[in-house]
Amino acid sequence: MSRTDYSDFLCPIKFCCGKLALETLPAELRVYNARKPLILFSNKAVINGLIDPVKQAFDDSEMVAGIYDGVPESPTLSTIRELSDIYIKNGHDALIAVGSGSVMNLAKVLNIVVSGEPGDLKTCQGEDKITKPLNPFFVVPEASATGLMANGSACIDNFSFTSRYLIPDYLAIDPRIVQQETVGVIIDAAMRALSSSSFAYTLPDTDYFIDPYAYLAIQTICENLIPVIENADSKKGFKDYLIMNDTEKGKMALVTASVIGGFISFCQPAGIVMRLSEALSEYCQLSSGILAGLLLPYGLEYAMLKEGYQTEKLLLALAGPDVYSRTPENERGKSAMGILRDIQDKLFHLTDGYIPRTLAGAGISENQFSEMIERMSQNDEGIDSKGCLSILNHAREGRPVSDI
Amino acid sequence: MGKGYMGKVLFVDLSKGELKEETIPDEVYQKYIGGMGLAAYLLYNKIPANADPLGPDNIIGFLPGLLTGTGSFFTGRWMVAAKSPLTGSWGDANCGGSLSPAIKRCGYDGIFFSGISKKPVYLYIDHHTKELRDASEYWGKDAVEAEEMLIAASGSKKTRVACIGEAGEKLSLISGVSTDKGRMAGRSGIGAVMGSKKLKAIVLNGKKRIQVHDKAEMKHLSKLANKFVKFQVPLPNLMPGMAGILMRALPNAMAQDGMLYKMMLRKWGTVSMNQLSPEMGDSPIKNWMGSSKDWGFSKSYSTHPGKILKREKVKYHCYSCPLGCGGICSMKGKYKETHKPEYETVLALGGLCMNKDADSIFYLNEILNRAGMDTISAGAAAAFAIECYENGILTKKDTDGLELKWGNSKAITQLIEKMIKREGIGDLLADGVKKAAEKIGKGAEQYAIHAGGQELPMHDARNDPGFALHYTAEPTPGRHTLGAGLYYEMFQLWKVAKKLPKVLPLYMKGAKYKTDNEKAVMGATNSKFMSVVNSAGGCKFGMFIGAKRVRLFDWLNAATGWNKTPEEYLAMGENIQTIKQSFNVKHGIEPKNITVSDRVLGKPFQTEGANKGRTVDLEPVRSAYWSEFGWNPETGKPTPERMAEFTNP
Amino acid sequence: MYLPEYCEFLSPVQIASGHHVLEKIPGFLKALNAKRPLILADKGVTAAGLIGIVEDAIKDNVQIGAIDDDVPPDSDLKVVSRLSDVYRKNNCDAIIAVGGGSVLDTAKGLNILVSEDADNLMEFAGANKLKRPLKPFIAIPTTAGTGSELTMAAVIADHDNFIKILFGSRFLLPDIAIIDSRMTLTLPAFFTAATAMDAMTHAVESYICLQKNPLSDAHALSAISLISKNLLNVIRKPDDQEGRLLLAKAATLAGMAFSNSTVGIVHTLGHSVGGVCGVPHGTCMSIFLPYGLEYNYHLVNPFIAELLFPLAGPEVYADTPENKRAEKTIEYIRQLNQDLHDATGGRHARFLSEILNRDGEQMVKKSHFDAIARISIGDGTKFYNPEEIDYDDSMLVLEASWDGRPLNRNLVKKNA
Amino acid sequence: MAYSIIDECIGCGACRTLCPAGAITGEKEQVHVINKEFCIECGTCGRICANEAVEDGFGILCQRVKRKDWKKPVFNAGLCASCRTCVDTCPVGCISLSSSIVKKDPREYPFLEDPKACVSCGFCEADCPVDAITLEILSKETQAAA
Repeated sequence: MSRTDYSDFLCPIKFCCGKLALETLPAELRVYNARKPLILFSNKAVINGLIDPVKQAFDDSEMVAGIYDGVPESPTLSTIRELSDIYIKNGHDALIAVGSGSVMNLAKVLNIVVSGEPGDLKTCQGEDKITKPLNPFFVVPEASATGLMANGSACIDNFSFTSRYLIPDYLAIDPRIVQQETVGVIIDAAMRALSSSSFAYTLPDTDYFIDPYAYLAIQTICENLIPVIENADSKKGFKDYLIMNDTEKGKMALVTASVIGGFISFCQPAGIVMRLSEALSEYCQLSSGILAGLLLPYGLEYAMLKEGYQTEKLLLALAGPDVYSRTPENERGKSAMGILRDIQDKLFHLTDGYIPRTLAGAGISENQFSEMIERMSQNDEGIDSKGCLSILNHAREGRPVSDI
Repeated sequence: MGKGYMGKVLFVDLSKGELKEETIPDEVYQKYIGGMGLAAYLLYNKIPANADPLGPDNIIGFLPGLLTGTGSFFTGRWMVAAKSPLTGSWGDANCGGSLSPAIKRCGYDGIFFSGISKKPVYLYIDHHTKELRDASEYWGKDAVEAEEMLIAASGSKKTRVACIGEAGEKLSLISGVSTDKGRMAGRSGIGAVMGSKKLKAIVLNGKKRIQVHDKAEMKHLSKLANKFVKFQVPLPNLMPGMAGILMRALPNAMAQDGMLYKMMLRKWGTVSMNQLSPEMGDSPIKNWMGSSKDWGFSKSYSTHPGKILKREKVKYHCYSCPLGCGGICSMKGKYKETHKPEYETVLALGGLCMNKDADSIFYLNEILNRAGMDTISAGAAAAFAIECYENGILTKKDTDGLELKWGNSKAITQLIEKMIKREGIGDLLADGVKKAAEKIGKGAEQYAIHAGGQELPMHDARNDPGFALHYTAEPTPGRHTLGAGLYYEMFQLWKVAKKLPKVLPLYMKGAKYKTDNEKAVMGATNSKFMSVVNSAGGCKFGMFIGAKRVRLFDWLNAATGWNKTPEEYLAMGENIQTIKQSFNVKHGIEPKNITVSDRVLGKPFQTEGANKGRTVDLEPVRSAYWSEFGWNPETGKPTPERMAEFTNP
Repeated sequence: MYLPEYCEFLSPVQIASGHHVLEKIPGFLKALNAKRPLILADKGVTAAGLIGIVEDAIKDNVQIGAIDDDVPPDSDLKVVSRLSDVYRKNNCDAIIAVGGGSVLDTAKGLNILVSEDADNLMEFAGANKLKRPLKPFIAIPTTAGTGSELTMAAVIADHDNFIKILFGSRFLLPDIAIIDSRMTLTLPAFFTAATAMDAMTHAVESYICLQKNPLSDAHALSAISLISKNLLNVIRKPDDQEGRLLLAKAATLAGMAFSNSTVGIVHTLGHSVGGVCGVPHGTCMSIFLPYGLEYNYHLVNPFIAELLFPLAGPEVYADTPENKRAEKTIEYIRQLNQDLHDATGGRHARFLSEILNRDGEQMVKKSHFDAIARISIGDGTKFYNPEEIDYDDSMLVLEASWDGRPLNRNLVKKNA
Repeated sequence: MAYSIIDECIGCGACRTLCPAGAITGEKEQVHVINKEFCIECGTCGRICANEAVEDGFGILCQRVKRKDWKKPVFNAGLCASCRTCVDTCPVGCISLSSSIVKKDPREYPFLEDPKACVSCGFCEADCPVDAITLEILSKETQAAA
């Protein structure tokens, strides 16, 4: 039974992006017969002015909403206890997480507790231990949200949970919340999404149901990442959210893409690039998303040679049907990799060298590579350490992988 | 996330001595709420059709309300239900005190007893154990004494007890269940059912927590209700009596706002009616044949509210009640204190028998509470005996030498003491006026004032025809707690549920006697609402404050997380009424045969007193009332399909 | 990429696709904690032996509550209430619907009755009347085209007073859609062509209509390329399992696309022709598809041009200059209809006059045009079509599609 | 969700004697066990345990609080509706009613009859329908006077 034989796919998220996305929250809650949501903000939300638009959206809907704007940077179990006490005492029946990834992560764990009982923290730990759907869980991400909120995993203190019931029911992307964000964070989120989507899109045996999501994520990132970064510092007064210029639209698109990327990273086992970049990020100050972007072309070339990943297909998503049709069939793979490296170059110039062109710029020595790969293979035997080493070396020299 | 209810009931088989828990699915609560509704649903299915009320097949249940212990006010009532030995129909009795939360803290929404125990037992439940224990040393003790001994034996002053006295043990059909040293669940003769099962008491001391859906909302609603309860204006002691005279004199009537009655309850309790009711014609006098003329201001003066208040040592609040209409009064003689007698007791032992002696009323109130006998039925039986004696049907020989004359308080006291001990004439009267009249014969039936066997309470239908409707059309006949014209005015349900008829602020008294369909709609709404109130553990006096001020439906939604509208709750009330009537049909009761004597309906009308010239045309309103529930207007029976809905698979 | 000011996308149905997926149903039922499913189908499905396959696949580790295949071609209120008694008598706790649009719509209506414990379906007519998830419901489509296993709507007819009642709610969606190639393996060539073109229309129209959104577009492009690559081979080699599976997946992708971005004039006219003359839905779709593109040409031709790539592939796309691509797309679709016409021995009609019923009579006559045009004005899909449609517009398109000549585009009133 | 005792327990038995629900069992110097079914989550064991060997329902270690710092109920008679909810909900029964709290008012109001027995669980404060009760560290004399 080959891979194409059986595939199982579910995307429970309802996407809603655009102007007045916040105003749809009350109506969407009513679909779930929820009448009293608890809205969580990070403790920095007040400064970023995230609270007023949300409050205003609920005031017009005569639906009572509880607001909690004190989620600390790295929440602990006692935050969960305090919040579950508020949730239960006030009879809340839905959770809305607004803003950064840490708020989303906390909300997921809180939802396990309030939909069941505190004891579930112990029994639902680990892989797919949650048996029934939880209370409604909505997310309103800001640009810095790494898209991981769309995957079905969460962790707090030393508890970690993975289940499809943790995936949010509703995703509202509203320009008033996406707003401004530092360039580094946007790139990190975009490149992480680009690598998870690229690997999913070029699978040796196509998963036709993930394809559209991956295609859209790759296409969005390629079209919007560079333009958004180019005029990211045009701090246009973000008062009038009804008339969105291209940058704001671009930012919204990027956030959508990063969420889709996060969701895809949940459906597909993490590709070799993702695992390498996670490990690498401990050795240098670059974030794992940026490192993933760096390694992506080399990882794909290696995967194409080793497992027959369809890299030529990637050109369609990266450059669109025109370029794809005009490029001869046998060069499509190479030119796709060229585009990826070209993006890396542009980022190098735009961030004045903060993002290096190649892995050499990340300042990691060679023996650190082997030590890292050694450590990785301990806790995960499936690692093809020879392949990893070759990818890292090629990435360091900026030389395309041509043989294994 | 809590739901307000515990989700479990306990079944005790007294023949086998086995205890078995049964979980109740959420759908049942969403249909029958709890308390009376849950009892009706379970007992309709579990008591076989021809069960002897005093036999092993009858099942008696003790149930808290759904809202008990959830942080709502006025919801501390508990319900005892069974097939009634007195009326042979659905029987239930309602009481306050602090037993209701105790049942819930044992983890149950109801404790049910079937079978018959060989020797006297009582059920003991605490946080760790639940078992039947030998009660032979308590059998024979009066209810207050037994309660004190059982609490002492349990070793914790937090233990709550409900028990029967001598009357229940001697299977008197007008006996009830006592708690908190004298709060009585007196009607339907439920005490006799406990006595027949050799069940002396239930002794509870659980510690489980009661969880609700939205605690903040519960507190918000309770604070709102408390604001209205605390609003009080100074009231002089004779004001109620004067108001009564004025109401009798005026040709028109004012729609009552419950706040006025609330203020009277807060100051005096129900005894505030002791002069008001007789003066305006609400109280039946001299076994229903007298009038306000025979029991004037001077005769009722000895029990006017101020007099009772002077004896009151301390106010008494039932569990979760901010109003506190009860009280503990001091007394001379053998017993030093008693629960403040209620208006019903003072009139049943006073005006009904023309007995002016307040001390005898206090003394009788205490011995009846200790015996576990219903004070209303006892007073009615005494009045019945006096009238029989007056008309020569009972001679001195029959009454073991007692001079049963109107107002002879010494003879009345001794008669009631004999009833408690079932001695001589007492044994004859201890099963209620209907059974007594059947035994005596010689035309005594005309003096036995009851509905379906249940002695009528102290509210005269000739003054408020609503009472006649609810005495005869309800599945539990002869009750003043389910509805009346006055109750509809005070509930003010039209302020929360649309499409309900509104009441004019001022209307001619004659309008009360018209038999238009609106009366039936109001009556049906009262019954539906009270079915919901009795299922939620609610107290009628709290509901009188007004539906917009004491928000029972909002409390129910906040406690359970449901989102039902008032209309949906009234529909659930209709459902509960229908299952009680189905119970009656299943047990062979003919609703159309439940009537009251013509004397109560003013046929012929009285020639003097407040209700002069008043007659009540009952039939048209009653059949319209029945069709409001979709029952057959002639027979008052629900359709077989409707009844089939209640049989659980 | 086209990014509108505001857009929504939702398709929360678990898709289990492959060649041997039916065997996994017991596992899915256990996950939904259901034990006694009611299997629903129609006469055609049992005749094709599909029920037998489903039954064998699950009967040894699932207790089948009941099997009922008495579902008429278009679902009916009375049938739904009859089925609710069957469901309750056999105390089933889940529904498995095997069949096309009408079986799935019937199953959705049935699920409302049994989950809400109601007996009058009318209480739930309209949009968003349902307040909570319904009982477990697994859909097994047997036509690779209608995509109704992914729509949040169900249309149930009330034959007594000749009206169609619409039910709309996300809770009508099945929990799981099973795409098993065996279900369409034996679908005859003529039906395969018609249902595949139905799916193609869903994808194409969702790409050009008013609620166009990025995710629907991505799904539409995948669907179109899958259909155009595989349809003709499957018609020529019906037992090609891989091809059947890809066509079925394409139909599901098209369903995901159009249930979020809705369809336009092709469906407006298609529904009316189906209603008036009883022509199968797929046939109407394939005939009106080119006309729909021509009718909206002046407003959406850049999007039509983009469709050439998934339709014709990179070579044709590269050879056709940019300003000619839109025409080429329309021409390509006409050519596809022509090839299907030849491959099915003439049964696949290219234009209205060619539609024949089983015994060879013409099903659509010019005399029907007036009724068709009047009904089409009342069809809901009209509002999502880029260009407005009125009585004369419908007549214009009907006239053109009578004998297959291309629509004269400058006759189209341009007022949107 | 019930509390639980972890291995750091040295079996001193303080929690066993104080637990109002009698839910804790164990021998001297043995690790004690909380019976999930009886635990009413009053937190007493967490407050009294000297070496913090008790976890609450969330798996968070409870902090020890010296008994003299245990917060106990203070009743505001002005707000109180004398509805007896606190008397009923108190797991140790240390709240009683008295009619001599408010002068010339025959109504009974709650008071802390037995301060030493109070385990500072806060049920009275949580359950009071009109928020008339607040938990505070009682000063020496109020503790003695009650």
